[in-house]
Amino acid sequence: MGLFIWIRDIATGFGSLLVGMGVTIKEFFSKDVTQQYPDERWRMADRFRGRVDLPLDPLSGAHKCTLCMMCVRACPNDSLEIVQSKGPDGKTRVLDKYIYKLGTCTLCELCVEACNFDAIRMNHDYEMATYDRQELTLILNEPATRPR
Amino acid sequence: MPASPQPFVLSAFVVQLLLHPGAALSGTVGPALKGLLLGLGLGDTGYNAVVALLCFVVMSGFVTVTALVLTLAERKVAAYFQNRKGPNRVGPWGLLQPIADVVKLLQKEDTVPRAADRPIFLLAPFIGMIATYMVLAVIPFDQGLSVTDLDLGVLYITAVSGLGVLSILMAGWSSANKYSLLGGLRSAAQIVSYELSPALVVLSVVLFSGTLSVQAIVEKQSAQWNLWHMGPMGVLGMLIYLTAGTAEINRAPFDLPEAESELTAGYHTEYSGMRFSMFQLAEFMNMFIIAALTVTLFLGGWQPLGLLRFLGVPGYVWFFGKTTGVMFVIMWFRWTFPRVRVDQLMKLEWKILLPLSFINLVLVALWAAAGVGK
Amino acid sequence: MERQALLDAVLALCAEAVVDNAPQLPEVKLPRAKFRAVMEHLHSDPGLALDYPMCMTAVDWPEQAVITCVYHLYSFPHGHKLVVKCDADRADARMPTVSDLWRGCEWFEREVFDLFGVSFEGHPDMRRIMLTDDWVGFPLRKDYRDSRIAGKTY
Amino acid sequence: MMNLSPQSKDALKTEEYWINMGPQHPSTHGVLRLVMRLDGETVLEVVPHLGYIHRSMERMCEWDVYPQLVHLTDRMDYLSAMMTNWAYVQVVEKSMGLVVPERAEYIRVMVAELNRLSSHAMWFGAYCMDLGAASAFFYGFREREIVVDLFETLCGQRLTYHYVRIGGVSKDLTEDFVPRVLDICETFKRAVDEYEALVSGNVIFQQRTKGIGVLSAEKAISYGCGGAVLRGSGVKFDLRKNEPYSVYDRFEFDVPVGKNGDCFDRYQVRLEEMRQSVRILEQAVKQIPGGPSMADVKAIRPPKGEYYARLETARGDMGVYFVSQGGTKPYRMKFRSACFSNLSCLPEISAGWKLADVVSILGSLDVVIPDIDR
Repeated sequence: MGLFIWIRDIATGFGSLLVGMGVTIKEFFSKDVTQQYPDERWRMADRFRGRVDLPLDPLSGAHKCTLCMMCVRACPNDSLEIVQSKGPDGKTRVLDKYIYKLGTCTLCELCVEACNFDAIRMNHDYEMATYDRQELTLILNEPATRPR
Repeated sequence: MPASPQPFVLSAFVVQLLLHPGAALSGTVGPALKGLLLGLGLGDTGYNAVVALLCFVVMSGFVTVTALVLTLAERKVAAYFQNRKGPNRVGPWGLLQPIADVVKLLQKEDTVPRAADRPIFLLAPFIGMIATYMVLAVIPFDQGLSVTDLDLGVLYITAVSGLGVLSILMAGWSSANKYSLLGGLRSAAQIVSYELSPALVVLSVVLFSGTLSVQAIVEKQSAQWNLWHMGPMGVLGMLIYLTAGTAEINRAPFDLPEAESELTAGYHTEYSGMRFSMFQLAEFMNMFIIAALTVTLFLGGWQPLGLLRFLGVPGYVWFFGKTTGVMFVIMWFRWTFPRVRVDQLMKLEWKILLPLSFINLVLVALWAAAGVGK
Repeated sequence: MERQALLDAVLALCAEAVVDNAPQLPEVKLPRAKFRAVMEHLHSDPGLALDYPMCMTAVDWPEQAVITCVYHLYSFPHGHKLVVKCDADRADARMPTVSDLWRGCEWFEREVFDLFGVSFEGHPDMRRIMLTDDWVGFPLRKDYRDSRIAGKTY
Repeated sequence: MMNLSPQSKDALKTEEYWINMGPQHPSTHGVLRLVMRLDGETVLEVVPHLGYIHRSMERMCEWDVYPQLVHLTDRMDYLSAMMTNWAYVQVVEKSMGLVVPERAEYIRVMVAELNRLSSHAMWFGAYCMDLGAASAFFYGFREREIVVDLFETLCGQRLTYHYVRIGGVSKDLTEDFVPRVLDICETFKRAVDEYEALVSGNVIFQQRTKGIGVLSAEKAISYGCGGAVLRGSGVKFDLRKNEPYSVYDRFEFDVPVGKNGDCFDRYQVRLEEMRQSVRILEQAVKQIPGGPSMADVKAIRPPKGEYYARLETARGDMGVYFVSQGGTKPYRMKFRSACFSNLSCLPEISAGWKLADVVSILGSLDVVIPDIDR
């Protein structure tokens, strides 16, 4: 009896291994799912949240920021900072620097939701690694300082 | 006095070398070389030394190439099992990947832990390689094509293949790392246990073939491979041999000495650079050896399959083809199964494989006594 | 057990208990002297059988100079919940442990010890659990200040 | 660190030793450190050391206003961030008596169940990897990927969703959401069957998990375990069934339970949960009403008081407790994470097993380290 159980256990065990091997060999001949990242790039979803961007209006070449500071207030991490000054007429305020600290940003999109003027958006940039921490502090209204 | 230069047609020689390398080497090259060396006054000892050196060089090249190909093959096979592409950046289909790996490993610093037992730590990788080379000496790649054909070849293999454990044990002990130590200890227990059932299975083949010479075992399979010539015992024997062999070379699902999720890298945790790659090399060559021995013992070695012999495909092609097949199965094991636990591993050997191989041996003995093998 | 019945049962155990008619869960505040005995009853009394430690934490009240330990308990057999509170003195924060009753409280209490500095008497392993062993101060106390904290400090 | 055991006086001297598993170790899934006292391979004692990525989130919560805290919860249980979002959002909504639009509730249920699928698929892969079956890891990830892709189109991120908000969800469904969900349902039905075929019946897997790390029902309750750990021990308790929140009372699904409370039961429960999630999804897709996906939320100022609410995440019973002083910031916020309690039973259930079993047990508890450390 014991011998019978012994043989049965070996047989069922062996059978179970064969079933597993059947699954893997099926996968061996099935199509691979690799996406070869630097070569094949995917189209980012429309809602993809990359880093914060201050787009310029293609026609006027100006940004839409009205310095309402809603985005700065909405940011949980103090990632945004707006430096402003009085304009030439001494009354209107002018955006000097829209400072964005990518290093502390969690890409939560609260600032974009807070903006009533569609002045900022999350762009589709996902390759945000840099060699230096300094490069993570961006000044969004000066295109020259943007990485790449 | 050198042997008189016979009319020697190079192309005919090449053809013979390609079709029957064993006969070409022993029939033409061997005597010519012997004549040349004796003529130089080196004598038999000198001749043997030169031949040994040549064999070593050839086998070194063979080992290097095989191991490189196997690293790539393993990664590719793994990738296909996992729905990936595998290495495909270096060269077409990633064919040059192993070279890139070697270059990378060569550039790496060869670190030795401060607390390590230095001489043993440095020596350990080489012991493993030596054991591997020693087994390779008797494997028949084709008719008459092996480094040497010992009368006691099978016994020699059984004796020498256990040497590899020494390397793992030395590495594990000398690394001054508890993970390495655990890996080494596991390996010692594992390899010592798993010497038994393969030995018994080999014994059953010996019993059936009536010879201890590896070449002769293959010769005997010219009509029928042992796999079916030995009846059900052939299949059972091969399964036992493959399982135990996989365990003996520490491959998944029996890769306990280097169980990644438990011991990080086991006995070679502390190794880096070329010394690390020596272990890898030995591991891949051991896989080749187990596959080659399985082929030799059960799948007719370089013997072609049945009527396909009339195709005139050279024996070594058959040999390597079959070996590749068996190696694929071993890789297939690795990429399918979870790892067994250390005590279950022992249980598998002592409670299942060993009794099975004893039964197998007795059955084969009866089978042989009934006169089937004759 | 119904909310009122549950609270009555606790009051029967300990007359000094302050029942807070909190909107969400039935809640009692126990005096520290009786805390351990009542908790033992709550755990083992088959009628109450609050066997599941849902949550255990503390709240720092610097004005009252107390750290309130809050135990959220749940009963698998009966399906009722009870919030038990007990004040620890802020200057000399000590509480009896309940980690032998609810094993899960062992780590909860370590966390409270780590972040609030409430020492649980009778706890088998009263060490810091999150922070390093040589950390100074208890970060979740309201008066904790740390110059290493980046970001907002207001 | 070497300790001499009492038995060391005996002639057969064995020495116990301590070994550090982690914080960097392949099977601790992050930065968990286990200090283990071993006797050979047998684990005598496990002491988990937490806090390697403690960020003091509870203190951070005291600095920010309520809507700004949702994104912090993404970073706790990052494998089921939809549900940690929801757990936090739910308690704030309860405190204010905020009524969430029905469509938002359905969306929440759907994304939560999708997240459960992805989380369990990844757990399956990681668990098999812990046990040494490398290919299953990729199969798990392959299925998880399609869910993550869907989330990316839905809310713009693959891991830290920040999708469930106070009052609803941040964005309405995309047009292709429902067909893609149905597609995912079909894929997962196939995938779970494949997982079962690959692993569940496998004799090695069964030996590595059956009877290992048994957690009795009483112990599971006493330790405050939740989710599959609790149900694996045979306690039929699922917050979605026992205290239905949101619209879970409108769906038909079963609560799978185990019998023995061993690793295999926890595994089985999770696989079955994936099937049930698919069932819920299929019903939710049919029932989902139209309307707004976000309530009209003015100021978020929970009235003074203390609030506690629990939610069934992929890992178990997640509770959020907060004290409000009536302002826009919480006075005290406590996240009772499922993994913290689930892990607390590890020392108890892993003592006496082999080193490899600790890996298996730890894997079966399905801990996410940021959720433990917070």
